[in-house]
Amino acid sequence: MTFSTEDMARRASKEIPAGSIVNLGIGLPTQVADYLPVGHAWLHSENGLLGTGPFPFEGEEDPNLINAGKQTVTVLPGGSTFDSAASFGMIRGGHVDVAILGAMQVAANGDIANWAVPGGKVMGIGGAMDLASGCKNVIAMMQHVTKKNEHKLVARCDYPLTATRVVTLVITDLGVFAPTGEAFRIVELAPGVTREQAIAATGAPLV
Amino acid sequence: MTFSTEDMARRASKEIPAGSIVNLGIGLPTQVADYLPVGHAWLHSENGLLGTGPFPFEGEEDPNLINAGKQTVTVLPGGSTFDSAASFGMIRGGHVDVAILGAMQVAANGDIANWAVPGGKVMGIGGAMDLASGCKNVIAMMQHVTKKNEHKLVARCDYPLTATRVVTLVITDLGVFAPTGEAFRIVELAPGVTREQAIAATGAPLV
Amino acid sequence: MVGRHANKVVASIEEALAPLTDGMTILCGGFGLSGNPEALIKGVVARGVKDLTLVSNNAGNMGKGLALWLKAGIVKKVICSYIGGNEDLHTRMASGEVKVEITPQGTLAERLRAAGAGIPAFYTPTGVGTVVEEGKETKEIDGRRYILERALPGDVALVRANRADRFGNLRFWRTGRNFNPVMATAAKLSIVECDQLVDNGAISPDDVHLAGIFVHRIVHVAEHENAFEFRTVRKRP
Amino acid sequence: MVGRHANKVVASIEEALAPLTDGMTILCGGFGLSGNPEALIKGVVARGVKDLTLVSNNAGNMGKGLALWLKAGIVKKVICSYIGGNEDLHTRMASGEVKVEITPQGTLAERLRAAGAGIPAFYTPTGVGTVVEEGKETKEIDGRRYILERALPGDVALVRANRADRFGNLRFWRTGRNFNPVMATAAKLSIVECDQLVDNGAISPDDVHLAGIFVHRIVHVAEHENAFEFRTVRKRP
Repeated sequence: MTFSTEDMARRASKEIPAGSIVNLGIGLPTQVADYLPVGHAWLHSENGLLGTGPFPFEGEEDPNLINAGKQTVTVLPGGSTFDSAASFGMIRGGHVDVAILGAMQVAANGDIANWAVPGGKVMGIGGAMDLASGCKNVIAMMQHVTKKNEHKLVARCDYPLTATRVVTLVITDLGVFAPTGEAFRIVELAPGVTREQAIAATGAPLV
Repeated sequence: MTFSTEDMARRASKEIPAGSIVNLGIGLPTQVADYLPVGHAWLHSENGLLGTGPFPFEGEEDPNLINAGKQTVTVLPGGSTFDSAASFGMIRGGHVDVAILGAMQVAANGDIANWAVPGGKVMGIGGAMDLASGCKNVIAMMQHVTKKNEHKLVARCDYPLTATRVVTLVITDLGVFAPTGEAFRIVELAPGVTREQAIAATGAPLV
Repeated sequence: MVGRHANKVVASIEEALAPLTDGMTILCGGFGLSGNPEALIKGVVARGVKDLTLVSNNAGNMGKGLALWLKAGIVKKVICSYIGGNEDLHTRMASGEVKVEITPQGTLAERLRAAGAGIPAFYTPTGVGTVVEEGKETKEIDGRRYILERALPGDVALVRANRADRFGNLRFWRTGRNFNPVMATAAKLSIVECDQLVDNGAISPDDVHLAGIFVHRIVHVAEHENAFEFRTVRKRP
Repeated sequence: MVGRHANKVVASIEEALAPLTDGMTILCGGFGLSGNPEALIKGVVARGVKDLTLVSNNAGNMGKGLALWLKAGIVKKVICSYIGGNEDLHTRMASGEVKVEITPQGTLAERLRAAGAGIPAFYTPTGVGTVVEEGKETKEIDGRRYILERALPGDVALVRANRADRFGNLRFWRTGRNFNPVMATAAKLSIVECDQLVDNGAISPDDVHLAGIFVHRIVHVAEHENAFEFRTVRKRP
């Protein structure tokens, strides 16, 4: 047994304090919103929206009301819109409390790589670097190993970096882990996952 | 005969193209507005107003609608309000076409001193330096000499500078003069003012 | 002597785009396909200019928006933050036809904002320790390292607004705002395509999102495709 | 675990100002006596803190506004752009009781904006060749010299808004906006005094001047003096 992506999203939602400002990265992290109680936190979309609401009802989609993943969304009462410079001012200025980001690699020192595969197609940086270096608390969500069974929790990233020494917590299908500098500390293992399994799947010391 | 302050303001108004953005400094330059046809130009007040209108009718004064001189004003149709950072972004970014500023000294190289008297009470800088260094066309308005008959059009300013090499035109009670680098060029003399009078009253070559 | 802030409303896209010339740097508002100046984008292709440097967050997608410029072969360089599934850009980048400079999205926005606000360069923490830092000056300030980034000015900005008055005061709708305001501030000439054109005074001074000081030409375009990238919905309860 | 964005509305000025301590740097909105957080300014004197560094464009005038702090002797340093006829500041500056740092108004606004936006330093043309340049780094960029200016962050911001919702989204009225938004962005803790308090949703998302992300405490104060400095009028025709 490991965490499903739903389990991971539910687990990640527990890291979001009530009354905080949260940016959920494109893809898996976006699902975290499904597990947040109504009114619990304020979701920030870096394209210029604070107070992002759920997807619109069919027929109410507005092409000029989207999140950073270009999905149609809604805006909650108390929400606000602003331009890109203001939006990234919020991020860079440390006003966003938590960012939950997808990742390709996370190192024991908190480095994160999540925007490019060496030798792969360049997809661009988008808001990844701003979010990773600007937010007060950066949580990474990813599968523990690649499809080819390569480590993704590593001693040192060899993928192009997004930001250095920023990740506070990694949530994977095997559990929850905290970078400590030289190692990852086991915060929690998924039900049925043994310490040995986790150690074998991790490319850095696990304590 | 020399230009009265009204003459100076009227003369300065001729330097403002139709359809331009203008910032009028506190004091004498503010009077220039009285000689601009309705709708001729857009007046910018650096405290956060574009489209500044005339003083309000009695009883309609709004303490939260003032110009940079803290005088109650109105806002014209098409006017807008904004914060101080945005306002000075307009100035510093070169979006204000003309600034008309009071001055203590202007040098032949275009240097301007208008914020402090050596040894005098420090009144502060306010928006003077931003306006003088940011606006595309800086026009100085002042009496040609001090009350003690000291030169104000000088070879080199000895008052604390506001900005360097920015003034394009000086309008005084004796006429209109353009800094050329080493000298002032006579653009126009006030009615009855002789070339000799102007030369005597000017602390730099007059050509 | 007439300044740039008289008679801004023009009758056609053609007239609005008349000042464009080959080799210009064009700043274009929009995030993905949202908030795009669609008619101006199409009009630039019809205008027949080439060798453009395009600054935009995405440079189009799904063959739409600025992808038209890539298809038409009128772009020599793109400065953007994200490519994603934009195949028109991927193929032209791979072939070397188009040079691509990728910058973090916040740095792109701030460089444009700086250009508009007369700030020639600024320090930022974004990209420190990454490839973004390569070839740039860095400085340690209060114990943290920062990168010096330069302002990014343009010749022309293409902007989409929801509502404009005749002076060019603009309002945007929801996240259609995105890069549009900063693009307008950063260009020598800003051309606005608006859904609604109203008289001066119809927008209250406190309700202006971008002041007309940053706008030079206005063209009214009532109809837009307003393409969706991901039309995500939920069921009615 | 509760974040800073829940339950922001407090019942009194006293409660709003409870976190203040001696020696703090306080950023205060307002331009002259316009757009001042009048009740918070008075409340700080009653709060009994001292040795404050005050950042404000004017530091009061005519014995009003922030002049109260000067009279009370709770300010050790003022960072401002303009003194003018503010005799309370002139006398305390002359006596050495208060240290005054004067900065150009646009540089003051930009330093605050930078602090709020995570920009530690920026280059500006303002003040080049003047006393403002003294002791500062300069750099030539594209043939023009610029001064490096530092961000100016604060511990607490005191802000006056016309309207606030319960999350802290703010609207300002006319030129009462001035420095209020940038002050709010630049402080660790932003306290807002609003003329009107409304429910979330009462301000449309596109009509928010400053998003609630920058606001931490809100107190509703219906009555203000709203002092005039120069009440200039014209005759009715």
